[in-house]
Amino acid sequence: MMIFNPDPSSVRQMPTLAPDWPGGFWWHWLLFTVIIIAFVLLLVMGYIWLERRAMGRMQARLGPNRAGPFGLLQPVADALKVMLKEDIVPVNADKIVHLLAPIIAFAPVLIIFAVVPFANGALLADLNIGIVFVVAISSISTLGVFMAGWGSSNKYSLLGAMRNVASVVSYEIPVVLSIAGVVLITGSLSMNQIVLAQEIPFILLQPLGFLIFFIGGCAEINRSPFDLLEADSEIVAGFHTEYSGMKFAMFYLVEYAEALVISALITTLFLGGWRGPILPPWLWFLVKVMVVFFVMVWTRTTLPRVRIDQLMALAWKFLFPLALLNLFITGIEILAWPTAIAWLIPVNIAVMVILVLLWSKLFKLGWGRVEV
Amino acid sequence: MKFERYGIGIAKGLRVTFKHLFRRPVTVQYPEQKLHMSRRIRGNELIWDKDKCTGCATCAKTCPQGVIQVITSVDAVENKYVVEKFEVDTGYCISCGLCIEACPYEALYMGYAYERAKYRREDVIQTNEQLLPSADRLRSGYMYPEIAAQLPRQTLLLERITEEEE
Amino acid sequence: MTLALPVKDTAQRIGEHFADAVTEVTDGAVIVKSEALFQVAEYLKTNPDFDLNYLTHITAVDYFDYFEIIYQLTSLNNNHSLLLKTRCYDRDKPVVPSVVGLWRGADFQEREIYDLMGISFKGHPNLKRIVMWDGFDGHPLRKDYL
Amino acid sequence: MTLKTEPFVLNVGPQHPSTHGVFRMRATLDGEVVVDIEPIFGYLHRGIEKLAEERTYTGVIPLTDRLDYLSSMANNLGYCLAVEKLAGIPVPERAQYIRVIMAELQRIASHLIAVGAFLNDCGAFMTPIVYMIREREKILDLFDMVCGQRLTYNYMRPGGVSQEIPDEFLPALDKFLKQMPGWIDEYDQLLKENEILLARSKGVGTLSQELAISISASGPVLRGSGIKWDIRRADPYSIYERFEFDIPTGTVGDCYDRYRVRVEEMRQSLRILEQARQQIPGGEFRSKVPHLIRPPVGETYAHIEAPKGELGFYLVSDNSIAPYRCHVRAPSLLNVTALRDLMIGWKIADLILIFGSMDICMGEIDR
Repeated sequence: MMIFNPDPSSVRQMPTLAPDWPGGFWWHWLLFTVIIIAFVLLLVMGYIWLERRAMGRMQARLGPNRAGPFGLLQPVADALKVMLKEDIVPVNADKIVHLLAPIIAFAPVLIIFAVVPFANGALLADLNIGIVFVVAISSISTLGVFMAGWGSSNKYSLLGAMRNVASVVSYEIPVVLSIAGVVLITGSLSMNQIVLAQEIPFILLQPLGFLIFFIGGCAEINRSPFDLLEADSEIVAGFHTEYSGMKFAMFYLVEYAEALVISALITTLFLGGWRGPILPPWLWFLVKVMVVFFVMVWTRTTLPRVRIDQLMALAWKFLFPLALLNLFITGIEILAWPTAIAWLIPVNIAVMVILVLLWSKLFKLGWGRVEV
Repeated sequence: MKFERYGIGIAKGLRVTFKHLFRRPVTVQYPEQKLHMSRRIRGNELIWDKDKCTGCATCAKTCPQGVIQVITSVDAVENKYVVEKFEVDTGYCISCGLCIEACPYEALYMGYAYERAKYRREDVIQTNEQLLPSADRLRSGYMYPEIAAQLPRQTLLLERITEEEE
Repeated sequence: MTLALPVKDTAQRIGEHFADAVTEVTDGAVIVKSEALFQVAEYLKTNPDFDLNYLTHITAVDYFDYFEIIYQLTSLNNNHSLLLKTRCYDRDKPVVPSVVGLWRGADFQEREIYDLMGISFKGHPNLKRIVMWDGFDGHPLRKDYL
Repeated sequence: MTLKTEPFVLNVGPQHPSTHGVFRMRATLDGEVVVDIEPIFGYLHRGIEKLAEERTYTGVIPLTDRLDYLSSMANNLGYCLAVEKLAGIPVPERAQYIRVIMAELQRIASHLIAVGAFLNDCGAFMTPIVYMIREREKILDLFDMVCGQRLTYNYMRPGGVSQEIPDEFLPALDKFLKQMPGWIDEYDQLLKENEILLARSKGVGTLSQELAISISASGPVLRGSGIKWDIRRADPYSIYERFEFDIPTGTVGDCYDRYRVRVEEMRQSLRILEQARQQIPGGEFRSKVPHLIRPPVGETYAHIEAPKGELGFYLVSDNSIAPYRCHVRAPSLLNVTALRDLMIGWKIADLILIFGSMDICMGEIDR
């Protein structure tokens, strides 16, 4: 076992096309576009079903069980219903912004999957800056959400959109820093290389990084306990209060597609992507993605929501310093012991526990009241 | 506020929800699966016993909503009242059961059925024959323990859950 | 048991401080002049013997000839209570001093009485209708409102 | 450079997911911070006090069901006590016990909803409230068995209760008493020590003792501020002086304290229920009362410790079959008086939370 030492030649080449594919680049492009769209749409349906069923069972309910076996067709029924609904645009809304918002929110989520490997080399574009690409693109959705909040001319929407912008801006930093740890170990920014490097899943080598990425990722895609932008008990439905019909469906899709992105990224970066014994790689990928999502559903069922200032405090006072420290420690480890790795696992886990406990002692969320 | 408990509270909560994943859900799938209602259910209809009714209109006087209308005429031969019209506007009825309690001749009953939604407003007003008991208009045991004894035992959520766990 | 304060003694003590404030002593209640209400209430609240710091409720009754406004006062420390009443004989423009300055809990109750009974409270900071809408005609809880 | 900002008005309610009915708050916000707030009611005003003047003394009982529709039994009890006090009606021993059992079961049911809704307002997505409603359902089953309804019970009458409890009631109650403590413990595990809940609710919406007394707060809101005042102890009605129970109080008066007080009160209610179950005697369930009650001329005020606070009925009689005046001292109406003081300066998320911790029932506020 050793830290993946990338071959310089393999890093320099731009493997955007699968060289041995008949027809070359265009076939590859077409095939993967179809695969990605199908994958996203189907898995989003699966996610919706999983979330509603799992949540139902955790709440001593049944969850949807009418449409199809085990209610599997419930998302299809929902989609049909939502498409037949009246499309309402508020009178005072900024119409163009209002209409564009769901599209702008949805497109980047699809694009991200261009660099997510489903098996060895099975990805649309193996960019050598893959992870940077993901980070860059994933923030664009926020623009769509903000447009929705602004264009609806509804105060609840605006509040939700502002919350989203604030949270994404702050959570981007710890998330990127935690990714940097992974990149340091791998020595490559390419997603495919990152997976290839995971003889041992990086969750063991980078436990703290995983924790930060998971929390930060949940916050970025606004999963509970950070679902402030559509906090239904506070601001009704947040940014999509005024949306109905297909436009609402787009936002609904974005919500779950983003969850899919984060779980796919966690799988790729920390859980060894498609790697695994016996089962075919794509199945491993699916299973891991589902497991990650189940944890998200689980936390959503249990945890209350944090407040906006606590959300910010958590990002800047808790995750950011820890992410910096994590990066620092990883750098030292890689410099000092580039080959030894097995004994680093317990050390890393111990370091994580100590740091988290220490920070829990030091960290203070602050006082919420403002004098007015 | 500090995270002094290092997330133990969160972990405890997660344990509870995870435990529930393996418990039997309490959902009742209504149209297919029906539970036995209370023996004293105050269903949404009134049942009137024409033979016992003397037309004293105590029920009409007691009704807080004033939904019972009784019109009687005098039968001079037998020296009693004859009920010509007994009308209940169940649309305004709040199912309080005070009329049943008030009736001195045990001629009024609450209905046992609860699926008595009507499509038309005029159907809601029930008169004379519509109020009589029949096979699908069972009487509830509200204020009548002897009727209650004949009705099936009420399904209790309390018992449903424990029985399944044992 | 919450002790009901003996009305005679209480009325006497009020009378010592505020001459002719007490107009009548009924079975269980002290009736004071509406002009002196605020001073009497303040005395009852601040005097340590009474210490009636808790305003249980306010209500008003329409007796056609007059309105009776009822203050149920309780002392949480001494666990005794007193029924204080005042009467208002003007039917067109009944005015009673507000006690919001003493007990904040009177706020919504006085607004409610103003809304439903039509008695205005002098000195209330925000006297407007509470359950009926603005511009509603009449005061529903009056006996002559049909 | 300073940015010029101006506050904006946000209408929270009457249709809002967490205003517990048709409550409306006109909140002035500066960004997320609440600058000013004005509560507006009246959307559920049915004029119950006026309606009561036209109904017989017994006919008012269904109206009291609809006051605080989450604790109808307690409302029935309060009203019946007032009528009994006014007309001097004796209540048989057994009826007293049945009443206490019903009132305490109702307290648990109401607090379950209060706690569940509060945790739901915190953002714990549906889970606590679904669990709590499941437990409440068991209590509603018991009520259903006794009086045939699940929400508007109309069970108690001046001079007792309307019907004898059925034979299967007491065994079912035993089963409930056996199960319930375990469930309460489990729900405590769910969120009691949760860091996020603590961060959200500790120190938020602190109601000081002076303010609590000044606004005539009652029930868990008053006790959450640390004042040991419970009508069951201070002015025992019915047969409450026979039971042993503690009065749980908070320390600071924040949302968390109010939540804990409610949970502890459920435990105390279970204690009372156990004792009442053991002591319940045989005998009549209702004393002989004329069909139309005509109390002598006079007035009376009877109050009980309802789940939401001190529920009082002020009845004036003119020796007719209907009350001359029936005033309801609604705990919710008085508890919301402090909303403005508690909410100013907090974020909009806290606004919902503080409101949730007050446990308000619109049927009672508007009447």
